[in-house]
This record gives sequence, structure tokens and C-alpha cells, in this order.
Amino acid sequence: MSLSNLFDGINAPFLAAGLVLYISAVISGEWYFKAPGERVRFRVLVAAASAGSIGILSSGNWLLFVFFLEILTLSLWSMISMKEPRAALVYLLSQLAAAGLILVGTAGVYAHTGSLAIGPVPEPWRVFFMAGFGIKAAFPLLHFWLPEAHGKAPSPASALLSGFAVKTGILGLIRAFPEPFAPLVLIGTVMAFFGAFMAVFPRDIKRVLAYSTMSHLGFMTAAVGAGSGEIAAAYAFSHAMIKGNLFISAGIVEKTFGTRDIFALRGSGRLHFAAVAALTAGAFFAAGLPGTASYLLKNSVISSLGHTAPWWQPFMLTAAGMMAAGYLLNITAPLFFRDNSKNGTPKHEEGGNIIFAVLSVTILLLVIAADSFFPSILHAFRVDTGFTPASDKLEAFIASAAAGLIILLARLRLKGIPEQGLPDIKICLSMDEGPLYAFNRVSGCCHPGRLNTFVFVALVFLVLLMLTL
Amino acid sequence: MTLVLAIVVPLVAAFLIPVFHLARKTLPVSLIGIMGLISLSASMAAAYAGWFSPEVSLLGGWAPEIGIVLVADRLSSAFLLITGIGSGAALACALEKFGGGPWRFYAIFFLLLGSMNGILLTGDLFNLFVFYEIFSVAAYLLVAFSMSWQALEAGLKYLVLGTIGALFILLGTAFTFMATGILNMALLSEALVSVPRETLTAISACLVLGLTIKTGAFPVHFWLPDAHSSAQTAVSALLSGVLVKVSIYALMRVCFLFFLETNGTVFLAITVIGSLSALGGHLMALRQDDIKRLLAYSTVAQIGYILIGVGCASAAGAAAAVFHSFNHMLMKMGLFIAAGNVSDEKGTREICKLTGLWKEKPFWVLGFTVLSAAIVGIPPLNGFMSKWFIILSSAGAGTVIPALVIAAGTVISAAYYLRVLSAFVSPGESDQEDPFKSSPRKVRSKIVSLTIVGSFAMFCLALGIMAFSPFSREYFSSIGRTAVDVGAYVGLVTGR
Amino acid sequence: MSLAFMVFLYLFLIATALVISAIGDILSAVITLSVFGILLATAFAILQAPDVALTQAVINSGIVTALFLVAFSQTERPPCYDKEEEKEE
Amino acid sequence: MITLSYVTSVIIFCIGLYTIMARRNLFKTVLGLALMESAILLIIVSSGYIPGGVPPIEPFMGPAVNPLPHAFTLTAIVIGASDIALALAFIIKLQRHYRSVDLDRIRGLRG
Repeated sequence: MSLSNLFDGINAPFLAAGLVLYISAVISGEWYFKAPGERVRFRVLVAAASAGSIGILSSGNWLLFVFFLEILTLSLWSMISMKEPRAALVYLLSQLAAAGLILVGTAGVYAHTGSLAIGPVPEPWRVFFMAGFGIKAAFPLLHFWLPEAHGKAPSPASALLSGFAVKTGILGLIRAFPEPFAPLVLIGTVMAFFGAFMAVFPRDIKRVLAYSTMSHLGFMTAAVGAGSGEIAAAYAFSHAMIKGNLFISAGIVEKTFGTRDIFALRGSGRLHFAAVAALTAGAFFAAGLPGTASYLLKNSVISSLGHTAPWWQPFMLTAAGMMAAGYLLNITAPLFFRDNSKNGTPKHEEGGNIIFAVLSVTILLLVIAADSFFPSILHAFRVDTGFTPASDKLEAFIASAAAGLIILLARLRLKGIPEQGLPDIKICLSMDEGPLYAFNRVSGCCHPGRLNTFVFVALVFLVLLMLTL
Repeated sequence: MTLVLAIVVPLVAAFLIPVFHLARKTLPVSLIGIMGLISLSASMAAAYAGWFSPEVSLLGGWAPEIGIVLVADRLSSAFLLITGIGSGAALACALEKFGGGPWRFYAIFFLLLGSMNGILLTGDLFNLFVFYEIFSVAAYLLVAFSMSWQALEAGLKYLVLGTIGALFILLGTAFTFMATGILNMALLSEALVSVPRETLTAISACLVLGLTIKTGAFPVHFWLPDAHSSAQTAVSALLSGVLVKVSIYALMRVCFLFFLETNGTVFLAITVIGSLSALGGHLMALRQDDIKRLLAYSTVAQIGYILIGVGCASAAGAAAAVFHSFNHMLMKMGLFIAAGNVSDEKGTREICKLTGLWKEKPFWVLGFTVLSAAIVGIPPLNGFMSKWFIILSSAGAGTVIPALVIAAGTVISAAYYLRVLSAFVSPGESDQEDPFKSSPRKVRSKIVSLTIVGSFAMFCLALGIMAFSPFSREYFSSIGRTAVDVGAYVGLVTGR
Repeated sequence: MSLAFMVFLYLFLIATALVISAIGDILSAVITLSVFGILLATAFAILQAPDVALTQAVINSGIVTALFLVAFSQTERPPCYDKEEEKEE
Repeated sequence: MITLSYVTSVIIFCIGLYTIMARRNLFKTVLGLALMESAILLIIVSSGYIPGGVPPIEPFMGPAVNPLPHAFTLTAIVIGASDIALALAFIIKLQRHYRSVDLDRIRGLRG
């Protein structure tokens, strides 16, 4: 563990992102939490989380990496459980599983090479790192925890989760797979599209943002798989800024109007412009319109795939990028252009106007600054974006059209879908229904309390021992 | 001489207590405390002697081929330390809870202490069996000591299964003796090399089965949750923290000495047992409603971790197993003492009824939290480090599945310990009383138990940080090297 | 000692063991255990272990059987007597 | 003759094990334990047997059989008796609670 590790080309974007995010989380936490006890707890937890983050970035071996990852996990778990203990439990268990997998992989690497140093992972142990960091970075099917945790955490904690905690998975992937690695490209492509698709449906703003995070993580994973870790790191920085803003401003909206349901929020922009402005601005930058950093980076990711990639991979990534504009429009447009008079005006908190205005403008300025200076920041990180649209114009056009079509179709169907969006795979995890419950019923028979059975088991055990030894 | 004293002093104490009882009906607490201190310092002296200069004492001056040998090397010393600390803590808790009243309890306790030291120090296979039987009888009696029907049933089941285990150990000893004609473990480790394959199979199957039953690993674990959950608090802590470790020592000693060079499959079997045990223990703990039973199943799982370490058949694995044994002693004793005390005061052991404790007794809950975080394997604590060492040695031995089982176990154990903790911190139930609930007893403030829990929690934190320093890691790995170095042990005993 | 006698002895041992295992009445089983112990002691004596045979005869056939009988008599009492006993406790 | 002893003791051991597994009466369980223990004693004693040897008691009148098995058979007998005594004590106490010595009814602890 040495501080010199902090400032290499990969870590610097993460460090910068962490710095901004932790400061803004502390500031917004002061405003978000009303009870003094909660405020103190949040401050302490942010301190612990930032200590863990610094540790992650500066650690030179995998063991310390996992060690600090778990400290970060624990403090975030505690933050989430301030609001939703159940979602926090799912988060904690999934992250512990991830850490355990990475630990096993690390042990394997140590047995293989005799060193714990962070670096490329030899062949047989890659799967553990992929699974472990896959849970952290929410690979498809391993993402079960993400919508829950991001959607239900307090907003400052969501910002940290989406802005930094999931990025540690990307950081680990960059470190473990510095060379091009085709499966990651495949996973990243699927993930980007899947996340974007799932983000179209929910009415809960934070849930949309959660799936959007998954989609962006897909872009980063694809970049890692293509072997260009610098682009992934730069993407992570940009995305951390934008998501930090979006989640915090979603928190402002929630606090102001008492709801996150986009149906109930219709027309709220007219009532309270300052509260909604930050969200809209963030959405504008996240949508990846030409001229923003997101646009630049998405294209860099697509071009980094190179010409060897099968045709559908850039196609799907382009579509996912286009769909980002669609789902963000889904959650921002109704704020201004719809009238909600028939549902009555949403709850409107008086007296906080100035704070909201200052906060939102500050965040807005921060994002604009980050975005407009982005090319020079990239230069400072020694990243060569090498912007050359890899996919030809026709393919990009078809992809955009397909994305638009999907969004349109989804919009038409939106009314029939529950507030939380399409059903996800988290049912597998719940105790009340699902495999765990079934197992619970079966394991009840494992200890019958009958002495004869015990002796019989011992005898069977003896026979098995005799046969194997 | 120190080695003999470590066995004889507790036995003398066990004999003296009934004698004192004849003079006075209630023994003074200080008397038993002093006896305990003397006995523990005798075993610590043996541990000290064995750690810095491995020591052998030939009883009665007979040569090792004929007579009984007591040996103390670093492995024995480490386990002497574990049992010393653990039984000291249990004795303190028992003295605080019972006072000097139940003299039988203390007599059995000292008998147990003496026989444990005997198991840890003996170098003779049959002598091991004899001490093991004294130890087991004392353990059955301690389990059944409260004479409640749960305790009696658990004691009887423990007795029957334990006796079957002991019979298999005896059978293994008999086979060994028939095959080689010697009982000294050091000489046996040389003689068993030339024993035919089939005989060796029978010997190893009998010994492994017997010792596994005594250890309480998964397929034959049935007595363990019953006994650990039915006994009184101090006894549960003693059972889980100390007695299990003694069985693990016996398993380690026998397997490393006899089968390291002759029958490597034994270690594969131990790894399989350990993995099963870890998985089964955790999964069974997940569905428990009784807090002590949950902790008992958690012990089954932790035994699995230790056995995975033993099954690596390497110095690193043995060191990790010893380190985890030590950590588990600290963690599980603290957890049992904390859980026993809060459930005694609440008058119930059901987890869902143990609510509102964070308001009533924050220190107990805090201690429980730290210790359960340690046993789950949360980073700055010792559980994480010992788990990491076991995973590392398991991967080093070329098997990944045990390591994955440990990783899965972390997740499951986090789930069930969090359930307990969330019950503790949730607001207490309203004033309406459950008519079937036994009335909460008025209990004296348990300052000694609380101190023990607190210091164990501190110890967990300190060990977790210490494990990073190469200096302390060197100490631990020296235990492992001693455990697998059969040649040095043989040389020590025979004087060659 | 002739082999035939040994075979006879061992067959008888197995037979008593089977009786102990199979018989429904506990009292008969306990008494058979005593017989089994004596037979085993005889076998020990023939196997040139007179010291073991003595101990076996005294402990296994004598004390253990007596213990069994005591335990059996304790558990087979009329229920009214049992209730009184419990009140005392 | 030694082979004969071994075969006998294996059979008795199996009968004891079967008794423990198949019988529901607790007394039968303890009787099974006693049988198993006796079988092991028989194995140990016959392992020390030398055809034509004499008991290991002075003065020796020929080749003495190995005294070590006898020493530890004696110990094992005493240990087994103590185990059985303890088990019987538990049974008496348990019978007061359950009013039965039937193993199918004595299963309050399970799960």
C-alpha cells in the first residue's frame, strides 16, 4: 500500500470523481437528513466510506483492495439501512459474495504466481474475478441488488453508490484485465442494452436512474473488454459526475414534492423551477447529445471495439446510447409539459427555496464545468480518446431508429406497467418465496432428533470413509 | 516436570473440592478462583515451556517404546493457550453466575481441565483415548448439569454418540496396535509406513470417524447443537470455545502424525467433511429461531472452516486452522456469554422476542455486534484474516471448492447474524405481556461476564490488525510448520 | 484348549448377543448380558488373560448388570409413586 | 483360533450396532453399547495371544503373551462401565420427564 499508486493514469479519474462526490454527498446530506442523529451518523459513515475509497485506490495488492472494498461496502450498507433495511441487506449480502469471490480468486492467483500484487490475472482464476467484480459492476443476472439499492437508498447515498461504489467494480476489471478480453465486450454490450431497455419502464425516477447506471456500466465494461482501460476510467469519471448530480437532484425533487413518481410530478417544474432544474440539466448532459462529454465517450467506447467486433456489438451500443436520451426524456419532459391538475398539486415544501436554488445551481455549474473542460481533463489524464466513429453512418442511423422505435412502443405500453417497472430477478433472493424458502422447508428434516437415525448416519459415514480411504 | 504438573494440578483440585465440601457446605468463591488460577498457571507454564523449547517427559523413566510420554511442542502449546484462556473465562463466568454453591460443577470442571491438558500433552495413542474418555464423561456431566429435560436429553444423546465415537477410536487404536505393536505416536508415525494398505484403510477410517464424531463435524454433528444449546451459559461457552478445539487438536495431531506420509486421502476426506460442515452448519443456522441453537450451528460451520484448513495438509493450512481455532474460541465464547446473559434476563431464547435490547443494555449488544462481525468475517477483525488464510492455503493445496464454500458461508452467516442483530436493535415490544412467557428473572449485574465479552471483542480487533504484521504471522506459521514436521516430532520423542 | 470348545464358546457368545439384541423383555436382556459377560470372561481366560477375565467377570457381569437392574427398577414404577416423588423434588 | 476370535468379535460388534440402530428402547441402546465395547475388548485381547504362551504373570514358564493389550483392556473395561453407568443415570432422569424410555418419544430437541 503506497500513496504513489493513487495517481497513475487509471486511478486519477476515480480519485477526482471520489473527491467531488464525497464533498457533494456531505453537503447534500446536511440538507437531506433532518434529524441531528441521522446527520451525525451520515457524516461518520461518509468519513468511513471515503477512508475505504482512498484505501481501494492506493492499495497495491488484491487483499488490501478487498479489505477496503468491504469497508466501503459496510459504510454504504449502513447508509442504505437508514432508510430501507431490507434493500440494504440484499446489498450487503451481494457485496459480501462479491468480495468472497474476489478473495478466492486472489488466493488462487497467489498460489499460481506467488504474489498478491494487483495486475493481470492468469487464466484459470479469471472467472472468479469476473464474477466478483461482475456483482460489483452489476453484470446482467448479477445485477439483482442494483435497482433495489440505488432506488431505495437515501439520495446522497445513492449518489455515492452509483458514482463511486459500482465504479470500484470497473476499476477492478481494468486492473485484472488490462489486455483485450472478448467475453467482457459481449457482457458489456448486452448489459448496456439491457439496462437502457429496463430504464424505459419504471415511473420511479431513482429506479430509472439505477437502470441507467447499469447501462453506462455496460459501456465501461465493453471498453475494458476492448483493452482500453483509460477510456473506461474517463467514462467512469464523467458518469460519476453526472449520476452524482442526477441522484442528488432526484433527492431535491423528492424532498420538495414528497414523491418520486413521475405521474404525480407532472407539471411540477412550473411550480418550483429551481428544484427541477438541476435534474433536467443533469439529464441533458447524461443523454449523450452531441457536444457533451457523454457523446464523446460513448463514441470512443464504440470506436475502441475496433473493426474485429461483430456488427451487432456497436449496433447495440449505439442503440443503448440513443435510448438514454429517450428514457431521460421520459422522466424530465413530464415535469414541464404536462399538467397535473386532475391529481391535485403535489406536496410543495415552502421555505427551502433559496437552499434548493443555490444547491441546484451549484451542482449545475459543477456539471457544466466538468463537461466543458472534459477534453482537457482527459488530456491531463493522458487519455487519447481517438475519436473516430467506428460504425458507419447507416448503421448508426438504423440503430437510432430502432432505439426510438423501442422507446415509442414502450411509451405506448407504459400505463399497464407497475410503478417499479418490469419485474426483475430479485424474487430469487427473497426469503418468503423462492428457492431459499424451499430449501428452508427441506432442511427442517435434517435433524430429526431420533438417536437411531444419528447412529445410522454415522454408520453410512463410516462405510463411505472405508470406501474412499 | 511442568508437563506432569499441568495434568496433575487440576486433577488434585478436582479431588480437593469434595474434600473441602465435607468441611463447609458452600465453598468460598475465592478458594475456587485460586484453584483455577493455580491450575491455569500450571498449564500456561507447560505452554510456555513447550513453546520456547519443545519438551518431553518420560513418565516413570521408561523408554518411549514402553512407557507413557508427555510431549509439548508448539502445536500443543498453542492449544494449551486456547484452552487456558477459554476455560479461565468460563470459570470466571460460572463463578459469577453460580457462586460457590454447586461444588460438583467445579469438581467436574477441574477434572475436565486436567483431562484436556492430558489430551494436549500426551504422546501415546492409548493414553490419548483414556484422557479423551475422562474428558468426554466430564463433558456429558457438564451438559446435563442443569438437569432440565433438554439438558438431560442432550446429555444422553451426546453420551451415546460420543461413546460410539470413542469405541471407534478404541477400535482404531486396537488395529494400530495389532499392526505395529507400539502405541507411542512418534514411533507409530514411522512404523505405519510399512503397514499394508488394507490395514491402514481400516485404521484411518476408524480413527477419522471417531474423532469426527467427537469434533461434531457435519454428517455426524447431531449431538452438538443439542448439547450446546441446552447447557447453561458458561458451559455452552466452554463447550463451543474449548472442548471442540481439544477434539480438533486430537484430530490434527493424529492425522498429521500418522497419515501425512502414508495415506493422503485422509486429508481429502477431511476437506470434504469440512466443506460439508461449513455449508450444512450455515444453512441449518439460517433457519433457527433459538439464539443458542443458532450459535451452536454456527459452531458446526466454523469447525468446518478449521477442518478445511487441516485438510490442506500443509504448514500454511495447519497454521490457518490453529489461528481460526483461536479466533473462534474468542468469538464464540463471547457470543455465547452475551447471548446467554441477554436471553436469561429476557426470559426467552427466541430471537424474535429479544427486542429492545439496544436501549436496555447497549454494552452487551455492542459486544455481540463486534463479535458477530468478527465471526462473519468483516475486515478489520480477526475472522476476516483467518478466513483469508484458510482460503489461501486451500487454494495453495489446489482445491477451490472449499474456498468457495467459505465465501458462500460468509454471505449466509451475515444473513443470520444480521437477523439477530436487527432483533436486538428493533424497538421493544409494547407493555402487553405474553401470559405464556416465563417471567424475566431479576439477575444481578454481570460485570465480570461483560468484561470478558468486551475484552474478547477488543482482542478480536487487535488480532485482526496484528495478523497483517509479518512478525506475528511468523509466529503463527511456526505453529503450522511444527504441526506438519513429523520428523522433528519423532526426533524430539526418541531423542535421536 | 481344543478348537472345538472355542468354536462352541464363540457360537454361544454370538447366540447370547443375538438374544440381547432381539428379546423384547428388558429384564431378560439384562440377565442375558450377565451370561454374555461370563462367557466373555471364559474366553479371556482361555486367551491367556486371566487378569482381564477377572475384571470382566466382576465389572461387566457383576456391577454393570446390577446397575442395569437398578435403573430398570427405577423406571418401571407405578405412576402414583412417581407423582409423589416429583412433588418432593 | 485368533481368526475365529476376530470373526466373532466383528459379528458381536455388528449385532451391537444393529441393536442401537434398530431398537427404540433406550435400555437396548445401552445394551448395544455394552456389546460393541465387549467386541472390541475381545479383539484387543486376542491380538496379544500367542499359541502356547503363558499369562504375563511372574514367574514366567515359557513365552509370555504381550502384557500391553491386557493393560489397556482393563482400562477400557472400567471406562466402558463408567459410560454405561452414566447413561443409565441419564435414562432414569429422562424417564421421569417423558414417562417413557421410547426413543421415538424422546425427541424434544430437533430442527
